[in-house]
Amino acid sequence: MSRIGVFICHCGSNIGATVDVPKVVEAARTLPHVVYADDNKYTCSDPGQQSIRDAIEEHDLDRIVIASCSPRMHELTFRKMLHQTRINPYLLEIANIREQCSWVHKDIEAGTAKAIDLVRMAAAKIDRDTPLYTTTIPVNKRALVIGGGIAGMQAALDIADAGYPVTLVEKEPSLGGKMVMLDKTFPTMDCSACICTPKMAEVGTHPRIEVRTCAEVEKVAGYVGNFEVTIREAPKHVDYELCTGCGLCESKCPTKITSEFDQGLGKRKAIYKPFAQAVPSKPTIDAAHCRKINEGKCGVCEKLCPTGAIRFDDEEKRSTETYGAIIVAIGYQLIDWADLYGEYGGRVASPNVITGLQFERLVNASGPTEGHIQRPSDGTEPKSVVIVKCVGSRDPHKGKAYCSRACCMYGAKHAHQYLDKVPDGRCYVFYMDVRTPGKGYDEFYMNTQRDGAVYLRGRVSKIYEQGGKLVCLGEDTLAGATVQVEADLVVLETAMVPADDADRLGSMLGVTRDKDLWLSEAHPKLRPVETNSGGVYLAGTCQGPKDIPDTVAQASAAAMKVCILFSKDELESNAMIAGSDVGLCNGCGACVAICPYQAVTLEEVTRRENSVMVTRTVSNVNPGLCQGCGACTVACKPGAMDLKGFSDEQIMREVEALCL
Amino acid sequence: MRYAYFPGCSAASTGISFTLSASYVAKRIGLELVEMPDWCCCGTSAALVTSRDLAHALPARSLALAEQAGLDLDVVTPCAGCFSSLKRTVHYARQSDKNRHRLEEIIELPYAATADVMSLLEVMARPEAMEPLAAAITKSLNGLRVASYYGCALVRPQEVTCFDDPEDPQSMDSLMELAGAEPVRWAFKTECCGASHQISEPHGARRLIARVFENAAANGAEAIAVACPLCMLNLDMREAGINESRAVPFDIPVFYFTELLGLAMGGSARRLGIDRHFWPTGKAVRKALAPPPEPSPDNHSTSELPQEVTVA
Amino acid sequence: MPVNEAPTASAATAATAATAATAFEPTILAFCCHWCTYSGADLAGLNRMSYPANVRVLRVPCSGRVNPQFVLTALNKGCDGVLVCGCHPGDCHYVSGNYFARRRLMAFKRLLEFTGLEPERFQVRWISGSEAGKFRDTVIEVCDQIRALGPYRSGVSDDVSLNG
Amino acid sequence: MSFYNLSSTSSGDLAAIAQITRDAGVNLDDCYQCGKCSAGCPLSDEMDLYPRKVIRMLQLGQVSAVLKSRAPWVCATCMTCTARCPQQIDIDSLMLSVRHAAKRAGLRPVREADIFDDLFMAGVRRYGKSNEALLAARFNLSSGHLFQDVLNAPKMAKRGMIGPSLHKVKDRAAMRRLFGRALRTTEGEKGDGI
Repeated sequence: MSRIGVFICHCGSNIGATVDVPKVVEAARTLPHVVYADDNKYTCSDPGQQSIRDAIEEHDLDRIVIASCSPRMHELTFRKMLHQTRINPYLLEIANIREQCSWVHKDIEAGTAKAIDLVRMAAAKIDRDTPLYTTTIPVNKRALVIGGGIAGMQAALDIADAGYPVTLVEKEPSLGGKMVMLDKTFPTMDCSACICTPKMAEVGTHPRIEVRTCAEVEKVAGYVGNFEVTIREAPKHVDYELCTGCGLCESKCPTKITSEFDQGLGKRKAIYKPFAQAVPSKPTIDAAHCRKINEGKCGVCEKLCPTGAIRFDDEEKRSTETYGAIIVAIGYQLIDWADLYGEYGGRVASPNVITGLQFERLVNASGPTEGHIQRPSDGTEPKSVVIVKCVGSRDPHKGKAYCSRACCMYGAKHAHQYLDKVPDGRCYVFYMDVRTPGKGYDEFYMNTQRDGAVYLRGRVSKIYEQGGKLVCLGEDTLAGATVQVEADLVVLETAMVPADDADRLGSMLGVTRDKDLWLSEAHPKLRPVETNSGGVYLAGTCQGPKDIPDTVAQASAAAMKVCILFSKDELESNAMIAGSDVGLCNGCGACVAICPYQAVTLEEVTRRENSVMVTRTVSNVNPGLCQGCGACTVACKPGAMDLKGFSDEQIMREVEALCL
Repeated sequence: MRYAYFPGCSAASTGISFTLSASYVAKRIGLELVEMPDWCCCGTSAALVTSRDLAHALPARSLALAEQAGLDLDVVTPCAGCFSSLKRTVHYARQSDKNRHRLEEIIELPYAATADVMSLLEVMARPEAMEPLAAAITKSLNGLRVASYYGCALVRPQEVTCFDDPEDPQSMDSLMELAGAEPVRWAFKTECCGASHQISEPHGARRLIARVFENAAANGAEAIAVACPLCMLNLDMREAGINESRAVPFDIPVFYFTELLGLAMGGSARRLGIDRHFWPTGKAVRKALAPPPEPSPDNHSTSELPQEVTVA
Repeated sequence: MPVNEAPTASAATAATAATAATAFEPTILAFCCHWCTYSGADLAGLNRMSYPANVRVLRVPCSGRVNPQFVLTALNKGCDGVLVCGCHPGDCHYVSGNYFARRRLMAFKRLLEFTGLEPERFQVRWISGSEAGKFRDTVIEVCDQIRALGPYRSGVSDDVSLNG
Repeated sequence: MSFYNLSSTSSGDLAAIAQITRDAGVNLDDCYQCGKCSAGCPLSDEMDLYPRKVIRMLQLGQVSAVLKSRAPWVCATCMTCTARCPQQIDIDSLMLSVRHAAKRAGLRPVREADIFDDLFMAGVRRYGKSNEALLAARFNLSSGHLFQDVLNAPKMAKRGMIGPSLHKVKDRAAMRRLFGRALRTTEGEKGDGI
């Protein structure tokens, strides 16, 4: 027999004005198992709480109902109060008679009747409440950062500097990501390599950061504090223990391949570092193009290597390790414009139609043209350049509906750089809107106009080659005239889209993706770096298009969240979670399929049933992963699965209490 | 290969060469075309600007009569304009029963919209036609540089036409390649020829023709191939007029793609209707039919960034 | 209708029914998910919006927690209408709970309607934590609908169970 | 230059615009005025209002200026605008609906286009098929461009492209009935889609 105490709050006049509180108290006293009921001016105040504690002692209560404001307001307050008593904090129900009763109903009679109903429902429910306990989960204080661009590097450095070990996984042979491909960064025009490569070196030499290049996350199991992560490393065919990075192999390799780093505008070798300042500063062999590996001939690198570091028979490696937290920083890629925009030439476009990232390589002093802006087709200096913004962005028909955020500044920077290097050149920028919120951004854009860039408001409709020129047809909607520009070079500022890996990684980590496959944060305003998966955080453009300052800020924020997690030795799990009754479970696995957190697994148990030992497959809930949504309870046909704190019986009792 | 055939109003008049060459090629590759009973004009854009109902009803009448006659075949039409009207009607009728009933009420005939509509180009570019085409082609066109001109109606709107890329279609190019011609990569494949505006709005519309010739010439085309009698008339008949105001005249003959296929099969210019063109075709035909071999220098390499292998 | 004609039997019944309907105040149970609709309902209170007192909110963690059995019980034991409210599809706090709810409850709703239940008596709505106005409007609308239908005389058999 | 008093837009103007957009199946609010339609339009040089501006004026409620515009009559329905519109607005269809609305209002800003299309349809109504030579001759007479293309006529005759006989459908009465019924209904009650 439970002994229920009911406490009705006046909340000053907030409740008392439209609900007849004494009448509710009277009604409460008649409810089954209610041994005590009283009212209070302000239940949440210290004296209010004290009177509840006194009543518990005096009347030997073993559970309480508080009729007051919303549980979203004070449920935690009252649970904390119960901590100081002998009652389990979960033996508490709140009847919301303020937000959902007194504040919305003007009629005292109807409001009072409803308040009585709500109290009756709460009392019926609490009669079936059981004490609940949180468990603790150990925290493994090692972080995994996926992606070695500026976001991943910043996050790894921050966590490592705070004293925790970090593994940084990068799928390319070098750290640096997209930022290290850039020439200069807006609006300050500091050289990207000059600020990015020191970070790369710092990461590479940090005693608490382990860098794994040519590596990908293959599998993730476990939960916050205890992720089991399998990392696959592609063969590098070079023994990094022996290699000194002297570069002799690369200089003598006879095979030339289009350079990915130079965005197809330059060449690299089959054994290569993507770029001079690569970290690690050691080469890898591109097995797809190596003659020795494919044809058995050549082997020049092996013959020349002074330390004997070449390993043609190198194989991929897999390792599984435990991490407490994961930061996803896999960045973005550029939309494949050629597939979408036949009107700009599509797959058969002139080589002189390039992307902004290709322009970065063209204008970069260590790029394929040593920083001389040249037409890819013939190496001449373009005297007229057209920059087209919003290619693939703000285009729900052919590309993406969203704005890619960085391109307005990126385009302005390209115009500025071109006019800087080719002072007698002409530069036209086709734009739809100029969006430059940011410190010093609009000033930069205005200066680009002063540099001589002609801004034309309109989308380009067609780009075609005629007489060695690229004819661009557009409208300047400000002049209200269609315009034609005959350009030597066209730069398309293409949309940012999620990295190829985003979807796979998202589903592996239980991170939702939005309709464009960007990884979703837990809350767009208040939890911008957390995800719906505990212990998994987002940094940089994998969450959505952004520029470098925002990326770095978000990376440090994500690192901070990891450090907060690591500041505790143990985590307290949610007490209101699902649990399965082994006796009823038939092992059908419906709960496993419906669980969005992979918290339910099937396992074999051997137990005595009717005095025989039986081995059966039953479901098991991992308390670290279960978030308490209750989807499994409805999916469970034999009725074995139930949710603590919102059990089938409790809800049924509430329903019945209402219908009395 | 058996289709119901919608010749279109120009088949026996301005499009006579198309009719001659198409029937020649069709016969050679076993493509049987059964003319639809008592078909009427598709209405083309003139009906559309008059009334949407009329624009759907005219093709619906011809299609419904074919159904009534038990002609259970998909429909093929050589004219791009007719294709566009017929295809749009089928699309409209299939969108809802309400639409279909509306048409039935106007044309006083039951119309089930079962038959699909295709252009002659689409039919010939299908694998089952490409095979006999390849077998029937006995002569190579000697690498004649042909710019394939598709115009608007075959490719737009893509949701309705369901045919080839609206900016850079390839089907005619691949037929030209099959005939031994060299497809020209150019940018005006699907730009408008001006259609009937060449009569009603000649001043502005002439420029459209000039743009097409200009880009074809700039990309080294020796001939233009078309798949529409109106495109043909606008380009071929008006090339001389365009040249009057030009210092350097164009000299690009225009052919129906079926004429070029016919030439490659050994058909005579007369039989194919090539002798009825306005702009002289002799030079191009002579080049196309010159006795091989005469390997043309390959100055037309693709600019795709090559993964080249150079030996040090 | 000619003025001198005596009221027909059906008109008299309709008149009685109308009187009964105005006097009748339905009991409506609303299952609201904690993260969206329940906070939307709180916000309606915070904004001192006003809606009929007929609705009783039962808080669940997620609309996916709502077992059709709960709905059956409510209707059987005397509720005149049941409302299930959750986050908008795609916004579920628990990733996909409301998708499960939508699929399951829509099938269930069709079944109920097949057995003769008026569609208005069991409704599923998506109301976010910021949509206080929508919560109020929904309550008013559903209340009006059910008031017009009159009291519910349980037509759903106790034997109908989807859970076993 | 133009001055629009936007406050003087009448409810009749808004209703007319609503009917045009409903007929066309477009939503004017989708347009963000990028001008890609105008830039790609092969006949924009001949237009007093670019396609983009037609939409803009309708957005601003200036329907009478749009109805007087040459643009929808100059449009060759090549559909380049629609194919390239980033917002998937069926501009081609909008131009048609504006032209229909203008015609209903008794306006024909481009006389030649109207004459040509009317003559074309009159021919089809009468014979069921179009006879190009007859059409061209009648157009020259009606439009006053008496000598347009006359030099081409003998050349066409020589090539067998035009002849003395007219081709026609068998059931000419059915054609007249079809036209009667198709033109009887107004655009407002058309079916689904376009």
